[in-house]
Amino acid sequence: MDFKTLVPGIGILKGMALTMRRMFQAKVTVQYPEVVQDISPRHRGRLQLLYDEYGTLKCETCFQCAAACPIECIDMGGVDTKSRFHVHWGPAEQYAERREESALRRSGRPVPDRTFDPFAAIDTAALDRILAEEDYDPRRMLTILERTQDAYGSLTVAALKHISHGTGAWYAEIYGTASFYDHLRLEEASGHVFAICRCPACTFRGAGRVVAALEAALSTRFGQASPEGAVRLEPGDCHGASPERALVTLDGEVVHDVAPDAVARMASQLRAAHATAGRA
Amino acid sequence: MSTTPQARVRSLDDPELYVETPATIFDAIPPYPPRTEREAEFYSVREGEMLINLGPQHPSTHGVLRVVLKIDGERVVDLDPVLGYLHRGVEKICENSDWHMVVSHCDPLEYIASMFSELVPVMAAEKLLDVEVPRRAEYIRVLACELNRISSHALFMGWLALDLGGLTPILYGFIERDEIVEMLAALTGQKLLFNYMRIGGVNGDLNHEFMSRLGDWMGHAAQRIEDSQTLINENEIFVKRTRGLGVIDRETALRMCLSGPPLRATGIPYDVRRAHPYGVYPELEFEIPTREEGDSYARYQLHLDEIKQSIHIIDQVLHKLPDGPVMAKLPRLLRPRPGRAFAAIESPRGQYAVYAMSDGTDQPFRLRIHDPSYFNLQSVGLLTPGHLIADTMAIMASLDPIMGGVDK
Amino acid sequence: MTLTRSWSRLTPAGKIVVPLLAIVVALTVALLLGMVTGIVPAITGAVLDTLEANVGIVRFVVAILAVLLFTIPTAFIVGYLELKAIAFMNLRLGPNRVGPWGTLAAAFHGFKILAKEDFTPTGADVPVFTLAPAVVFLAPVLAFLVLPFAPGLFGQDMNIALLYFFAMGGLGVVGLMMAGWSSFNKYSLLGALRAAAQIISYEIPLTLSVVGLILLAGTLSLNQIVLNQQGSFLDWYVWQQPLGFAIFFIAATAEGNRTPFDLTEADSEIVAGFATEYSGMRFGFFYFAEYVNVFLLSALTVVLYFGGWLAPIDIGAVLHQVGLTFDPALDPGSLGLGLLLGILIVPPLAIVALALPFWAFRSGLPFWKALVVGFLLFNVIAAGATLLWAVASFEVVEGLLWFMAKTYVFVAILVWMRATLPRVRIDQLMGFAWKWLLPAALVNLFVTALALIVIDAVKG
Amino acid sequence: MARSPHRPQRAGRRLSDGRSRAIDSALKRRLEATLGERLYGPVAQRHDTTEIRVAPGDVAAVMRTLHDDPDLRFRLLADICGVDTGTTMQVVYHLWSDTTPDWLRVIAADLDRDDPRVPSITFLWKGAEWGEREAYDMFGIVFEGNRDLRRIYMPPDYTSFPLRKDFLLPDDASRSPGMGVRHMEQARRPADAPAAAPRSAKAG
Repeated sequence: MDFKTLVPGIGILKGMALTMRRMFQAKVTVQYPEVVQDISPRHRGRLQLLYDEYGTLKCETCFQCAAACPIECIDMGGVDTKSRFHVHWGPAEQYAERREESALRRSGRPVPDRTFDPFAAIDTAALDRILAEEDYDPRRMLTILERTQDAYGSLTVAALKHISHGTGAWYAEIYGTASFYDHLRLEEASGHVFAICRCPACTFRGAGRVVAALEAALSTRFGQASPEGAVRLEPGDCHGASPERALVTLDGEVVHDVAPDAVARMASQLRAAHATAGRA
Repeated sequence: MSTTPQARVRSLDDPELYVETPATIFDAIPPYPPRTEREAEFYSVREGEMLINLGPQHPSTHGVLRVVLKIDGERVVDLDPVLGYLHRGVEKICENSDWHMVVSHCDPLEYIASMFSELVPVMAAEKLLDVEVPRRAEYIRVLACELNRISSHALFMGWLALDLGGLTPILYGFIERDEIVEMLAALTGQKLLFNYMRIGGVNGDLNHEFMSRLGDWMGHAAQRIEDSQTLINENEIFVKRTRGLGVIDRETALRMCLSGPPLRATGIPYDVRRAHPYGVYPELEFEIPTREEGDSYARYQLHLDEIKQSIHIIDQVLHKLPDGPVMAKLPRLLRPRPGRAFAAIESPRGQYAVYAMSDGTDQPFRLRIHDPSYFNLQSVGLLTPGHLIADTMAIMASLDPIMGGVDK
Repeated sequence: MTLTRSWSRLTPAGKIVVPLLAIVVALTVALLLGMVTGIVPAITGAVLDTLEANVGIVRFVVAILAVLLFTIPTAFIVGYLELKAIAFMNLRLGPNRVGPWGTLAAAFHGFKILAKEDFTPTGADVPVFTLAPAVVFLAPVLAFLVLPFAPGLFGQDMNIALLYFFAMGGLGVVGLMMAGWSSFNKYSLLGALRAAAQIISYEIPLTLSVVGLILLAGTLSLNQIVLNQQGSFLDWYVWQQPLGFAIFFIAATAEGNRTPFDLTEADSEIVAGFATEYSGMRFGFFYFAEYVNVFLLSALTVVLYFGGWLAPIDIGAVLHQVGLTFDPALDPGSLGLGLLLGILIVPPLAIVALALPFWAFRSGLPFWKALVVGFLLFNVIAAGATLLWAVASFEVVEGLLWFMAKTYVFVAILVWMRATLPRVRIDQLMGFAWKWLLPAALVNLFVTALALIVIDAVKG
Repeated sequence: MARSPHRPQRAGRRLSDGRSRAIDSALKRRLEATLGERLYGPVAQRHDTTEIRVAPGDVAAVMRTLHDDPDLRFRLLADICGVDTGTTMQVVYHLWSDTTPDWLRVIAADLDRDDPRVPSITFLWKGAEWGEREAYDMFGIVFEGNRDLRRIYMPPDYTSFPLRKDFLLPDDASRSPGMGVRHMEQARRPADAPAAAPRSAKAG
């Protein structure tokens, strides 16, 4: 180990001298808020929509940029000048759709594990009439969904997609609205239906306990069907008639014995019957 | 002590994986059975040895690299790099995008020298399309690439010093880089991912702002970089820590598929600009600096000489710059004839190549990206065992891997 | 019911002030009652007697408190110096937003860390984990006790001050080991072991290099060592112990984990060494300890080798020769009433006098702004005048100034090294200590002893 | 191969680097001389690359001769990668030698899609280890003789090979139907996932 490399010789001192010299030289920091560094005219970092001198937007949704974008990150939509129909360009909403289909699959319900084949088509004539009457207005989504459910029995994926194209709202949002409300069904209402009114009057009469019992018996949540689809739990409506007991209807006709365990026994009998019928 | 008992193979869906496991049982030993005898031999910990995770979130791995060190006290017994933390599947994405998009997807791979990572797919596409690039565009490409090489080398020297504990060289490195990168921003419009190369030429011609900045930068370039490196060049502590560290001889260098500064540090003058000339490099006169020792210090010194060579090249390019268009006439939709093309260039870290296959449609059939850091990083596993933990930092920094390119 | 209602209507500030007011009123009433009934004077009398009885303990407690309070601003000042100096050497500006030229940056770092959550990792040995920062912080603070800042100004004049000093250095290592071992993290374990190895192996050359000096000074008491270096700067020990000083300074940087040897907290290798798992104020303590250590080691270098609080040249004598006699015995009390008048009249007059030129020449400046400028100027001049007067008249102030000046020169050198030098590897560090510093220290000791014998023989 | 229906390109000169380069016919003759019977097809030469096809079995022997032969001296492995041509698998090596200005592309062609096996060349270039690991990870090509053939990018419990043409990304990536060759990769194979037809089989 020769002496020079270990004892701090010239190298370290030269380095120290340099730092001391640099201590008094001009600094390179740009004091940002006070001093703004000039940006070259060819700078492509500014992503903004340009307005002409009259204040109108220079973009007329010709989709050149969206088409040319190498990483397909531009998602744009526009309405034609007479605001008749809505035009939309952007990466196909596979993410949203795929997420829905996978959400359905993960929710445990038997959904065929198909990857590419499209959803079952529906006859869209009735749906177009509804959309026309609702003026393609995404703000009236709830009424559109209710009328579609009355027309088709349930809100199929095809129906939701058609509504999405018609009103311009995202499929994800429409799916969210549909799955939020209990009285909207996403698949066919098969088998028996328990409808329980949950207005304050009926709740005082014990509707809450009935719903809890039924949810336990059918092992599902309010607004959905039992796993094998035998019995559905639906919201009913007593229109404020404030009867002496909670309004519980089975397939339409009123159930008189409204004690929670009685109703639960009835539900499990129905499921057993459905199971035996299924086997036979 | 043999390997710890392995739990059954667990898929990502397994709810048990998401149960909050107390920190005490976390260990670098993976929860699945060893897949090869090398992995079994690595994860069997003998007496006195300890497995420690270096990364993926660690101050001195250049990006998201995880290295599992098997250490005995401070000495590294064995090391197993784990990649994939930054893997985005760029090759698969490129197979689903057309040839223009491929250039943009390849941009952020070697993001410190993104001019090079754009140039390679462009050259591959041009070979497939048999298009002839105007000479002025070729010269501008060389000019932009050499500028980017200098900024990348300046950063490299700062990082090497930072990994050895010096606080100041990294700042001087960034000052050099910022000056060059602002100049390139005046030319291309961007500072990190330039997106300046086009199939058939370059995006825009030289403008006055770029030329004026280049002019006054050329004046003091070499002197200032030389000046700020005196901080490290003869610094006894720096030399002591890097001289004789991670020595590779010529034979192992070739066997380990090294390329770029690590290969030239062992004395083999392999530089793609001379070995397989592309663009206008045959007409430019420059020589390839090499060293004999092949250790970290030699790799560091090489970068300094290469900066001088690059400045010399830029000088010649500015004198020989021909006039003419900067972009060849090409149809908007590119459908190269079915075929294969292999294009390689000399990036600051080594030989950066793309093997493109076309099947006649507008999307590449297969786009293989050969990144120099991927193959240089391998020799960390060869060089580090036997040294101390502090040396793993020095060796990895001297090999200068960029994780964007390694993980693709 | 009304009390809670009115309490809820109080603003948060009110909720603090009201109870305080109540307590103050209660205390004054109790005091007055006590004074009247003669209980309070009795108690105070007893307390004062006991204090007189053992003045030593009282002095020790007061000294510890003073030292503890003194270290907090020192840490902030050294911290700011480091932030700013390294920035300037890196060709950047460093903190310049918090306070004038960023002077409060380090202070705000301290307070910010106070607000951060200090998180204890699962699996950590909690009692040891929480105690470690306290031990690490106390070691340098206790070591301050024996430093002679100025002629009369020192905590405790022990006759074995230097031994006590190195003992406290050893205590720091215990704290680091506790931190590293208890935070259940491989990186901190490595950091702790490195700290132990480094500080122990550099403690020996540190003490050995000082033994040479002790031979010369003949005493271990730092105060006496400073007094032995009376006279001009040629009588400082650095000229008689140059090799000893070099070894001492290198070993001191290693002792304080400063840059060429900052392996315990090597950011690029073992994340943050022993402090990896620490956050919040606990991490703040480690930071505090490091900066206080820097000040402490530079202060010790100054005391041992550069004559502590002694002036390089005796300015009074020089001025005397030049004829500028300055009679410090200006006793303000002699002015009597004049003093009162002076305090009332002179400042406003001076402020207006200073404001006039600004108001006259700077047309745009409204008069009240000129007054403000005048007021600031007056403050600066007044402070300068009092400082000069204090330096001239009191030995202590002059000594303190010289001591602080020299210490901050060495702090600057340590910061300068931190900005420039890379880190040494652990085995080079060890090799350097055992193969180079230790033999050099022994040689230095041998040569000093030999010189002493020869001089005695010649003189005797 | 069907000529793609697009406007004829402007007839640019042969090579993009400004001057046409004589195709290294000498190299072609040397290759046919040394390798002769092992060549799988004609030596194709286009631009600056000479391409030879080799049967997967004798990749090791061909590489050994290319590496050791004094007047070929292909010392440097420029690239190693896997290719899935829809119908078969291939492993493509690019070599460089100071004796010839061309790149040499060695294609180990016609690997069986369900069980692609190729002898490893780590005995010549230890650096090819990671290249082979990536080819295995992306295509499932097994390199016999590679000491450490395991996944390099994908998580260890990933059961399929992303760059294969029959790879499809179902909802749960780790249950894609691609067949794994190692015992672990056969653990999950959902029965009902349809195997999508490979996109195009043109690039031979």
